[in-house]
Order: sequence, then C-alpha cells, then structure tokens
Amino acid sequence: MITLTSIPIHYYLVFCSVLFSIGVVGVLIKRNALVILMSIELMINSINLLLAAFSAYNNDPAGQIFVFFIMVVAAAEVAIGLAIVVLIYRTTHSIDINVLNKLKW
Amino acid sequence: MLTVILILLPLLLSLIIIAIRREKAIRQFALAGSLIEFGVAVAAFIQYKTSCHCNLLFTADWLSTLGVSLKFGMDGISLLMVMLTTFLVPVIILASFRHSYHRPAAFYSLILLMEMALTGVFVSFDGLVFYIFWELALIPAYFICAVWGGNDRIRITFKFFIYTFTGSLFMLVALLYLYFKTPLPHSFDFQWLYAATLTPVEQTWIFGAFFLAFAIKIPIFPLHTWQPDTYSGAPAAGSMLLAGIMLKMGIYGMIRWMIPVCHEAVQQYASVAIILAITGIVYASVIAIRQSDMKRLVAYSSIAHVGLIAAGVFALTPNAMEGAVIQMVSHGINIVGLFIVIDIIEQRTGTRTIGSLGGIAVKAPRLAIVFMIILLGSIALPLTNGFIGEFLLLLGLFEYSMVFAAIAGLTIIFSAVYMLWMYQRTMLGKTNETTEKISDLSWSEMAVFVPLVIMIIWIGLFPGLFLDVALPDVMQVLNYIK
Amino acid sequence: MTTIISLTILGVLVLFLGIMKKQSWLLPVILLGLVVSMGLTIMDWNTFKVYYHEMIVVDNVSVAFSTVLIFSAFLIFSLASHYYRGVQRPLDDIFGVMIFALAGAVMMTSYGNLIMLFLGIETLSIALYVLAGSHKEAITSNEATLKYFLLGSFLSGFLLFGIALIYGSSGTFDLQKISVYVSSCAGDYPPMFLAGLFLLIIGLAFKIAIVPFHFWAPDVYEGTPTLLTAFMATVVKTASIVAMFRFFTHTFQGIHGAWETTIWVMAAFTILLGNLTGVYQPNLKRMLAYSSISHSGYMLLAVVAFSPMSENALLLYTLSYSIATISAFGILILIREAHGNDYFSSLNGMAKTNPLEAFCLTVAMLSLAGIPPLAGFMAKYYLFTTALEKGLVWLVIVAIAGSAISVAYYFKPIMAMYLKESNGVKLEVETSYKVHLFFMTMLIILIGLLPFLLIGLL
Amino acid sequence: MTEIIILIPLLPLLGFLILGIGFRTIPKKWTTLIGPGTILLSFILSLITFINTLSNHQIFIFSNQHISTSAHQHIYTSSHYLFPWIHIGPLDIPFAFLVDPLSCLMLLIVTGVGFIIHVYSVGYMKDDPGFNRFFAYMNLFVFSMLLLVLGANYPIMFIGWEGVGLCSYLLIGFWFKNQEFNNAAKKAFIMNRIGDLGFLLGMFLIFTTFNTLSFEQVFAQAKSMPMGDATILAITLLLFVGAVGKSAQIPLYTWLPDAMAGPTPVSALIHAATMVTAGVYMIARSNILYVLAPTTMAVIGITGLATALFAASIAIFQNDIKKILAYSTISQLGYMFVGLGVGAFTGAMFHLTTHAFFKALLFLGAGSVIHAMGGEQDIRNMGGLRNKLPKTWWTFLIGTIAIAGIPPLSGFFSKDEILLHLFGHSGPMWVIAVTGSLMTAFYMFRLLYLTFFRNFRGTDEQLHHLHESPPVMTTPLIVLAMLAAVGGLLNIPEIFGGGSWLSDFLAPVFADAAAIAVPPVLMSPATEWLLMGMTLAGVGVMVFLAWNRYVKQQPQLLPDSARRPFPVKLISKKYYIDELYDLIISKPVLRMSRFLHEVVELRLIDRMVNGVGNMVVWTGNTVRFIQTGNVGFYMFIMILGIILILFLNILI
Repeated sequence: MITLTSIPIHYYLVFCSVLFSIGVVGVLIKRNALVILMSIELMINSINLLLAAFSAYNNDPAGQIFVFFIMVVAAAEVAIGLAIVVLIYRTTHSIDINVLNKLKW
Repeated sequence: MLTVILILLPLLLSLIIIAIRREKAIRQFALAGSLIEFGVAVAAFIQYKTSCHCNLLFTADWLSTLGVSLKFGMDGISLLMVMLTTFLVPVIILASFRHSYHRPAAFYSLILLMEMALTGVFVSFDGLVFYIFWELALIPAYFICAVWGGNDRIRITFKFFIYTFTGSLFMLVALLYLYFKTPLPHSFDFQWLYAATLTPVEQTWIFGAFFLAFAIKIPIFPLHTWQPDTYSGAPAAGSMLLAGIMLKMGIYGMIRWMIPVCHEAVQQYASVAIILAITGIVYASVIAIRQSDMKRLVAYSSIAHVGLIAAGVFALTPNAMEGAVIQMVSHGINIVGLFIVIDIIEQRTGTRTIGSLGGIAVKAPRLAIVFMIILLGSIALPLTNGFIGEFLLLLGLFEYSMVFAAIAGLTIIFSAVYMLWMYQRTMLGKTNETTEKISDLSWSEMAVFVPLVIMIIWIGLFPGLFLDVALPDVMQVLNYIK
Repeated sequence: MTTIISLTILGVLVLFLGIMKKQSWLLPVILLGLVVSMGLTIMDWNTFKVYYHEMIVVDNVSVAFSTVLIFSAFLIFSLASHYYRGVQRPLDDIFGVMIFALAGAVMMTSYGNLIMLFLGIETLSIALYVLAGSHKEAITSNEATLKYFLLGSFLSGFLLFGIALIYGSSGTFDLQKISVYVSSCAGDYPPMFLAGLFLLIIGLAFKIAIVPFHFWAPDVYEGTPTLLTAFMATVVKTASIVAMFRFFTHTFQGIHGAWETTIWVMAAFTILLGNLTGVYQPNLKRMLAYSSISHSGYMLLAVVAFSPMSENALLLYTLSYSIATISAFGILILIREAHGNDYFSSLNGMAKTNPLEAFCLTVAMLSLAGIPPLAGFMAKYYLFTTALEKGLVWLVIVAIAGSAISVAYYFKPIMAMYLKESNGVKLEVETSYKVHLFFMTMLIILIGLLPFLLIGLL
Repeated sequence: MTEIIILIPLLPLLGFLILGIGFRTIPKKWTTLIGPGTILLSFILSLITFINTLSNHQIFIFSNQHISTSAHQHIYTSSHYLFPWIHIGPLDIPFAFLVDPLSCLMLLIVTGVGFIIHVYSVGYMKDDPGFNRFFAYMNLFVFSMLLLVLGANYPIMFIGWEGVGLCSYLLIGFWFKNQEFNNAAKKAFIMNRIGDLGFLLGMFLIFTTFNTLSFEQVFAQAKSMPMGDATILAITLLLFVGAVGKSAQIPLYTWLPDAMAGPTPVSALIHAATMVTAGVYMIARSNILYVLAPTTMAVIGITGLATALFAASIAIFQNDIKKILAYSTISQLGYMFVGLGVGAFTGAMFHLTTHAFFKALLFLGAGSVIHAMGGEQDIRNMGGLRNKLPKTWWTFLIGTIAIAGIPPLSGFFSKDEILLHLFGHSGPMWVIAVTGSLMTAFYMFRLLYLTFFRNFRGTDEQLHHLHESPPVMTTPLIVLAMLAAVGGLLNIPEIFGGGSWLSDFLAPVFADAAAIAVPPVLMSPATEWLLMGMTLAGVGVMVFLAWNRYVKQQPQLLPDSARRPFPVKLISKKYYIDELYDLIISKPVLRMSRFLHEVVELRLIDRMVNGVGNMVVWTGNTVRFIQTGNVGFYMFIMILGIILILFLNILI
C-alpha cells in the first residue's frame, strides 16, 4: 500500500517549494488583484501540504492540526481580501493593483 | 544640599514664572529669583573649603543598576563656574529689561531653565547626569535664540542646534563606551571614569569623540562656523548666555574629564589640539578685523579668545590651566559686557553696523567709559581681568612651547587692532544722523554695568581669591597627566 | 491568559453593545474594560503560568509587554471620542476589531508555540486590514488597505513557510522543544532549519517594518485613518518586536551567531534609511511613519544585543516610544481636523494659538529625537548601553548618527510651531482631550526622570 | 617708608579716580587743585624717598669700597611688599615696589617733570571742554609710569608699561572727534603692543629660566650665568623688542611722530620726557642681563645708532614744529640706546634725565608758540616771534642750545658721555653718531631760526592774536629752562673737575654689570679734549650754516607739493616708511582678512559644514524615491531581500 510516507520527504519538500515558488512568481508578475489573491492561496496551500507531509513523517499530529488552523485563517484572509478587492473596484473600477499609487515618496 | 538647591531653585522659578501674567511682575520675579540663586551660590562659596575634596556633596541613587547616581558637588573649578553662572544670569536678566519681548513669561522662564541646566552641568559629579544637563542646556538656548532672534534666525539656530547636538552625541558614545571600561561595578561616577583602564587605541578614540563634542561647543577652529551666525542672530540675552556661560561648558568638560580620562591620548595629541586652537586665534582675529557688524566682530573675537583658553588647557601646565579657569570667568564677564553695550547701541540707534555709527562718546560719555573698560578687559590690559588669564595662559603655553606661545601671543596685538577699530568707528569721531539722538546710560543701565566693571577690576587686581580656589583641583587634574 | 480572555470578552461585549445600539456606551465600556484587563494582566506578575500544553506562556516578560500594549491601546482609545466626533455611522465594529487586534497582539507576546504565534499575527493582521480600510470613502484608505493586505498576506506566506520548515527539521512547534532541538544540533544546523529561521524572522520583520520589508509602512500609515495609524505604529510594532524577541530568547539563544549579522545589517539600514528618508518629508504623518521605521531599527538593537538587559531596554523603549508617538498622533488628529492636511506649514504659529498642544508635540518630538532628560533619551541611552555591553560599537555609532540626522526632521514641526507666523487657525480642543495630551506629556517627562521604576523590572 | 612709597603712585591714582568718576560734575577749580596737586604731593614724597636713599647711599659709599659685594644691597635697595597678586606654586608675583637709586632718579623725573607739565597744562587746556578728562588721563598716566618705575618685578613693570601705553592712546586721541587723531592713537597703541608681546615673551623666558620674575632674584641668579648664554641672549632680545616699541626705535618708531596729534603737554610729558624713555629704563634696570649678552648689546647699539641718524635726517626736512621735535626725540632716544649698547648705562640714564628737561622744555615752548599762533604748527608760517613771545623765546633758546650739545648746558655733558664711550667702543660708530648730532644741531637751529627770526609769515589774524602765554605756562618753561641749563651738573666728568655724581649714585645698580663687563677703554684726557673739540666745532659750523640759510638769506620755504630732487623728496617724505608699512603690513592683513572671511570661512569651511547637512538632505531626497507607491515594485524588492538573506546565510 502506498502510504504518504512511502514517498521520500525530499519529494514533498521540492514539490512544495516549487509550488510555493509558482505562487510567489504569480504574485510578482500578475497585476490583477484576484489572481494575486489566488497565487497567495497557492503559496499557503503548498505550505499546508508540506506541513501535512512533515506531520506524517514525524508522526506528530500537531502539523496537521496546524493545517486546519491555517485553512481557517486563510479563509478569513480571503474573505477580507475579496472584500477589499470589491472596495477597490468600487472606487477605481479596476482591480489592477498598480492603479492605486497615490501614496508614495 | 546647597548644590541641589542651586539646581532646583531656578527650575522652580522657571515653572512659577509661566503662571505670572504681568510683564513687570515677571521681570521683577525673574531678577529677584536669580539674585536669590546668586545668594545661594555665595553661601556655597563661603562654605567652601579648598582643602577638602568633599565639598557640598550630595548623593542619591537614581539609576543604580546602570551605575548612574545623582551625585552633585563642587570643586574649585566648578565653584567658580557656578559663581560665574549665577552672577551673570541676574546681569543678563537685568540687561533684558530694556527690551519688551513678546511672551515675556516664556522668555524669562527659559533663561532660568537654562541657568538650571548650566548649574547642573557644573555641579554634576556623575558622567551621565553631566551629559543630561549638557543637552538640557541646549533646548532653552535654542528656543531663546530661535524665538526671539533676528533675521534668518530659523536657519541659523537650526544649524546651531544640529551642529552642537551632533557634537554632544559623540560625547555620549564615548561616555557609554567608557562606562564599560570602568572598574567593576561599572559606574558613571567621575572617580570611576577616571579610573577606567583603556588601551592606547581606545584612548585615542575616546579622546577624539570628547574633543569633537567639546570643540564644537567652545568652538575651536575649524568647527566654529555655527558661532558667528548664532551670536549675531540671537537676541542679546541669548548671545550672552551662549558666549558668556554655555561655551564654558566645553572647556570645563575638557578639564573635568577629557584630561583625566584619556590623559595619554591628551598628551599625545595636545600639540595637534593646540595647533588647531592657535590657528583659530590667528584666523578669527584676522577675520574680525574686517567685520562690519559689531556683534559679529565680537563673535570672532570670542573665537580667538576661547582658542587661547583651549590652547592653554592643552598645554597641561599648572599656570596655563589656572589661566584657563580664570579666563573662563573673565571672558564670561567681558563678553557679556560687550554684548550689553552692543545691545544698547543697537536699541538706541537701530543698527549695529560699525560703518553707520560714530561719535557716540560725544553724546553718551558714560557708555563710552563703560565700553572702554570692558574693552580693555577683553584686550587684556594689565589690572583688568583679561590680563590675568591671558598672562597665565600664555606663560603656560610658553612652558609647553615657545613658538606656540609666540603665535598665540599675536592675539595681544590683534585684539587691540580690531577692538580699538570698533571702538574708534563707533564711539569716537563725529556724530552722524544715526548717533545724534543717542542718550547716555540711565541709572538703571548703569546698575547692569557696575557689577561687571567691579568684577573686571577686582579680578584684575586681586585674582588671588579665584586662583587659590581653583588651584588644588587644577593640580589634581594635572596629577593624572603624570 | 486572563488577558486574552478578558480582551476577547470585551470585544464581544463591544459588538453586543453595537447590536443594542448603545453607541454612547462604547468608549466608557472599552476604557473600563481595558483598565480591568490591564489589572488582570498585572495580577499575573511574578506568577509563571503555562496554558494548553505550553501554547500560552505567561511570564513576566509577557505580562510587562501586554501591559504596555493595553496601556497604549488605552491611550489611543482615549483619543477616539474626539477623532470620531460627529461620525454618524456605528463604531462598534471598528472598536471591536481594534480590541480583537489587541488580543492578537497580546497573544504575540505570550505565545509558547509557533501555532499561537501564527494565530496571534493573523488575528492582529486581519483585524488591521479591516481597520486600515475602515474609512471606506477615502481613496487613500482604500489604497492603504490594499497595499497592506497584499503585502501582509504575501509575507505571512513566507512566515508560514518558515514555520513549516522549522517544524520539518525539528519536528515540533513548541518553543521549548525547538530549543532542545537547537542545543542538540550543537552548532551544525541543517539548511532547512536555517531557511525556516530566516523566513520566520523576515515575516516578523515585515510587521515591525524593517528594511527592506518596510515598504508598506509609509504608504499604509499615510492612508490609514490617523487613529488607527497610531495603533499600527505602536501596538503592532511593539507586539511584533516582542514576538521576535521572545522567539529568540526562548529558542535560539544557542545560535545567536547565525542570525546576529543579518539583524545587525538590517538594524543599521533601518536606522539610516528611516532617518534619511524622514528628512525630506513634507507632512507630519508621513514623517512619523519614517520615524517609526527608524525606531524599529533602534528596537532591533535590543535584539542584536540580546542580553538579559535587553528585555528591560526594550520595555522602556517600547513604552516611551509608544507614548510619545501616540501623543504626536493626538496632535496630528487635531491638525488634520482643522486644516484638512498635515503639512508642516499647517503647524505654523501653533505655539501662539495653542500653546499647550504645541508644548505637548514639542515634548513628544524631543523625546522621539532622544533629547535628555525625556523618556526617549533614557530609552535610547539604555538601549545603547545594552548594545555596547555586547561590543556593538559600530552599530551604536550608526544609531547615534541616525539620531543626529533625526533631529533634522523632528525639529521641523517645532520650528513651524514656534518660529513661523501663525496662519490664524486655532485648534478647537475639548478639555478632556487636553488633559489627556498633558497626561501623556507628563508621562514622557516622568519616565525620563524616573526610569529606574521600569528598568529593574524584568 | 613703605607707606610713603605706596602713596607715591597712589596719589595720582586717587586723582584719576576722583576726576574720572566726577568728570562731568567737578568744577575746573577743583581739578586745577587735584590734578597737579596730587602729582606735587607725589613729587614731595619722591624727594623724601630720594633723600632717604641718598643717605643710605652715603653709608654705602663710606662703608664699602668693593661695590660688587651684594651684602650691602639692602642698604640702598628697599623692597616694599604690598599684597600677593598672582601666586600659583612657583609662580609668585607679588605687588611689590623696589626703590633703588635708579628708580629714585626716575621717580624724580616722572613726578618732577610731570608736575611742571601739569601746571603748564592748567593754562594750556584752560578752554578745553575736556579739561577734567585731560587731567584724569594725565594722572592715570603718572600713576602707570610710577608703577613702571617702581615695580619690583617684571610683571609689575609690565602693568605700568601697558598702562602708559593706554594713557598714551587716550591722550593722543584726546580730541576724539577727529578720526585722524584717533588713527594716530590706535597706531601708537598697536605698535606698542607689538613691542609688548616681545616684552611678555621675554618675561616668560625669564620665568622659565630663572623660575622667578622678581628683579632681585633674577639678577642675583643671572650673575652666575656664563657670558653669551643663548637663553640670556633670547631674553634680552625679546625684552629689547619691547623697548623698541615703547621707545620708538627702528622699526617701530612711526607712531611717535603721529602721536603729536595729542595736546602738546602730552607730547612733552609722555612722548618726550617719560614714557618713551621707559625702554631705556627697562634695559638699564636689566643691565646685568644685557651685559651677559654682547650680541644683544651690539644689536641695541646699531639700532640706536641707525635710529639716531635716520630720525635726525628726517627732522631736517620737516616743517611741523611738533613733528620736528618728535623726530628729534626719536633721534635722542637713539643716542640713549647707543649708550646702552656700549655699556654706558649711566650715560644713557644721564642723557635720559637731561633730555627729559630740555625736550619737555622744547615741547612746552612749542606749545606756547602754538598757543600764541592759534593752533598753527607749520614753521613756514611763523617767524619773528622773538619779540612777541620773549619768555618763550629765551627758554626755547636754552632748550635748543642744550639739545644741540653746546656747553655748558646739560645736553652737552650727557651726549658727550655717550659719545666718549662710543669712541672707546668703535671709531666708525662714533663718526656716525657725531654726524647725527651735527644734524641735530642743524635742524634744531633751523627750527629756532624759522620760528623766532626774521619776519612773521603767518596771516594777519594770527599776527593780531599773538601774545605771550600766561604765567601759569611760562613759569614751567622757566623752571625747565633752568633745569635744562644746569642739568649737566649732575654728572660733570672728571676732566671738567666734576665729581660724576650721577655715576656714583647709580653705581650700585650697575655694579654687577660693571664687574662682569669689559672694562671701559681708558682714554687720555687729551683724546677726550680732542673729540670734544671736534664735535663742538662741527656743531658750531652747523649753527652757522643754519643761520646763513634761514636768517641771513631769505629762507626758501617750499610748499609740500613743490618738486624737489629725489633724495630730498625721499627724506622729506620720511623715506616713505609709513607707506611701506601700509603696503607690506596693513594692506596684506586686510586682504588676508577678506580672503579668510570670504573664501576660507564662507566658501570652504562653512560650505563643508553645510555640505554635510546638504548631503544628508540630498540623500534623503534621493532615497525616498525608492518608495514608488507601486505594490508590485515593493513585492519585488522584498523578494530580492529575502533571496539575498537566504542566499547569504545558507548557501554561503
């Protein structure tokens, strides 16, 4: 039976790092607030996966419990984030993050 | 206890004075208060014993975990400085009566606050407390100059503040560093600071930091450029406080700890410091010759005079050090006198440009006489206070190096050149439309000058009292050198 | 623990009051509640307690800093009635969120487990995203919240990643156990662990606004409603620096050398950049933002020095910084209200029209600049001593150079108030507000004169 | 005795204080009493002191043949300790007075001539609004001069030294509405100060060498120093710089002619009789040091000789009555220095004394002339005053004869003593000195002839105004004329059968020096007679030449603007020395001042200071643009930061 632990931990690590990096790159190159929000979700999910993997390898449930916490928090964050995006859209009629740069220097 | 009263009394007065509304009452209160303060200082002078190194000591814990305690006391040098401060402040307050400053309560309150800080500097026996008072003095000085000053005051005073504040930060670094080099348990107590063990390299660095801090305050060439602007831009009382008392903090600091703490570095770099100081003497004197603004001329003359004091301090001989101490007192008295004279002239004629004045002596002979006496003091004519100081300073410097003394001695010639030039162009000659209407000193104005003139001659004639008070402590300081 | 619980209850209570439409009760209840919770916090003094499998650790450090946080919040809430004067909309949500944020901040000072740290940070942050945008009509507020949210959630991703990596290498979230793991490594740490460590530091550094993770601060500070900026500049910063400090004290004493250089450099850059950039700012609020960045750098000194003394130094520093900053923001609120902007020119001649306010702002500025004998000087002095004890001479010199530069901008409002001609606008201030400002000013002076009441505590 | 000594300077000081404080309220009558009165009292007390010293001196002479033993010093020297002035460890400077024959002599001159001139001033300054102020200054001057003379150590002497400089300044610029006069006053003070610096440095060197500044101790220690010691050389040279400034020798003489701007009594008292001789007194006082420094002695001799000749040549072409006298003073001071330079200390002091008499007389006479002429000072506009001002004329004549060195008046003896010494020292120097003295005879008689002979050349108004001065002015003239006439008796040399009284009197002061110095060359009486005869013949020729040129023929008096041959022009323009000083000192200093202020101060130092500030501001202004306001950019930078941190910490 293929269990979670039968795949070497490095695989998870590398995979999650790549996933995380994709998220980071997404954040960096995209200007659409929604896409950035999704990229951040991607980052967080890669971490979730990593935590779950570590939890399994360490035989320690704390990691997985933390994943639940993260999911709750991420949900809250997304809720706020979407609200902010809506707010921005209302005032600027755009969700391009670089449109708003009145505050600078 | 007297030392604590000396610090707290002006503070208290300055707080009370804010609540007073009537201008006349404010003035009288400020004057009376400062006179009481002077009385306390005189009491301290009477109580003082030269033989004992525990004079008027007051100790209280403050930041004991950090080795900081409220330790106040006096030795001969600080006693003289306190006497100078408490003597000059009433004079300055009295001299300010002729002006009707806006917001008088704040003005006199700040003067008293400054008196408190200055007194604090001179009686602190603890490094950090010293530093706190040192910085504290800057705030009222800044506000006095900035709020009641003349043209372009904002820029000038800001430069003054930044410059001197930056300088004192160097002192703070050095002080903190020094603290960790004191014997265990670390302490800021002067005795501990003196006992700090430092490697030559550390000495050099700490010396450098102290020197910068003090040299900016004094100011020593080439760190002086804030000074002429500030003196000429400040209100009369501000210039007097700065030049009369505040710059003495720098020299006092040098004597009080720079020399004992980093004595090796001081010895090593003394010649450099003296060269700077002497350069300043000649440089400022030469510049003073062509100044057209009386206050600015006096400002440059002050650079030259204090340059000599600084050079004397670094000569590290008893004579020079005694000269420095007595000259600090003399310079304070003389320059305050000069500034008052200039202030009176400016107030009556509306200008202090030398070129547009002249013939004042015809209309105001009393003013001319007083001006002449003060001027003689500042050009160091024998039997005036200036001579005692300069004689000892030059003698001490001569003991250090004949060439240095010869160059520094040029101040004797130069000071005569520019001072007499100023006197001639303003007081002598024929009157013109600016000076035609000038009136002579009133009796209340004479009251300002009488104590100054008395001191000029007293110190010139009987300097022994002052010299003897300071001597044991000067020797004490010099003992660190050996 | 009682603190967190009491604060949470208070938050819920505030929301209930909103439902019950008792708007006028809000502030009295909050202030009272804060006092009660502060009292409860202080009662934990000298009683070392752990809760929930060491998820929460209540020790003297946490008690002290929680008190500072609640006290800062108390001072900020005292400004609120004036700030929200005339605002028609219900305020229970804003106040409630603020209190929840405070609870999150308290969590950050007393966590014993990285999960709690994360939860604290997120509670704080999510609440702040809301608060930053609470002025919905203002475009600047919108921009602020957007920037804060995007950058914040982005960086908390890194924080999480860091936590995950630490978990991966040490196998635990518990600080004590991580500490055991660290000592078992005996100086040879796996790269994964180090990467986790640095990502964690970076996540916290973002919250404290440390170079190069400070970019959000000036913009967000400027756009956020002023009262909440004060909250951000004080409560958030204090909580985050304490969190970082706590993290190091409890866990990584053993590997001081691994992160020292990095933080050293970050501190130096923060001080220099904050102060240099502050010099040219034309308005008070943005200037305060840069000032707060530079103060982050000073606070970081305590972390770099990392000795038993630095807890005390940090306590004194955060307290004096918070009070002075809130006091400055208190005046800023008045100025914005009267002039609609906060350019320095708006302060012109304030010493004549509003001497007390001018005096309060002056004291606050002088304290921030670190001029004796005010609280700011004592704090800085103590901090420098701590750093020097560790031999951080050059860092202290950088810090002092920064102080010298900072005078250049801290004096701008002072010069405007005292030396420029008045523009004739007199600030309308009610007595209670004046009393409050004066109270803070007195506190600044008192802490300066009696710092020994604080420094021996921890 | 001490009380009397203290009172001598104290009385003039008292006078000064009374007149100075009440200068606007005290009536002139009182001033007339207080001003000269205090000096008279001082003079009387000085006489008492003198008599006292003299009697002690007699004991000394009788009791001791070997004058070099110091065991008897206390007999003729009395120290009077007043109070400690500056006392720091080894540096002990008491306020103390020293009375010995030398200071006694000076006391008498200062108070005596001072009193006479004070009396004269009462008349001369009668109508001046600054009457009280004048006497206040004069009293202060006498006080300072007495301090200078009485001081028992160098610093006390220095007090007087600078004090007289101050009074000179105040009195030259007495009519302070005229800026020309003020310039002259300032010039005098500053030139004196240049010398004072030398004095000061000399004092310092004395202190570092001998560890004391008191005359007695310094001289006692100096006695045992080797001849030609380098330190002594330096000390004496530095002190000599002081003397050069005070006594208006080359190169610091230019202030003295300008100093004639002051009222004429001032010129008589300060710039002829007393203050300017302070340098001579000081060197005479320090004789032991100088004897030990032959090089300095040579320098002094040469300086004195050069000055004597130089000033005399200028005097020939001057037309201002006071300026002529001023250059004459410089020249005569030169003779005194020559005397000092060749070791004729007594001769120098003798000449000092007689010079005080006749030069004061000449100045006061000139004052009387000026008074009569209504302020006119140009001798080209005078002439024929002989009949109008008989008393002035007679006294002036006596003065002129005295200064020209015609026996039996005082100048002859004193000058002759110096010349004789000089001849013993060096023949060529003697020739130069005699040349100078011939010039003296010429210009003095030129002055006399032009002023008092032939016809009056002034305006009619002046002619009407001409009158002899009141008795209060002429009496002093007569008294001084008598002194000038008989002053020579003080030290009649042996070949005239005299007892050389002054030499004996002063001998103890110079005893140590005499013991050390090379013994004077003994000349046969024949040589002495020959030299005297040659000099006299020359003087006679000069008197005749002047007579021929200015009395017999119509004198050719050219206006200042007239064209003259170059050498004459050079001399009549005073060798352009003032212009030269202006060019090489004043102007460069002023230019330097401007350069330092405008370039070094404002453009260099201040700009550097401001530059630091500006750099900070500039950096701040530049750095803040990193804050672009663009979230994407922020993220990018943060990622860079993260990568950098991770890279540096983990991979390296």
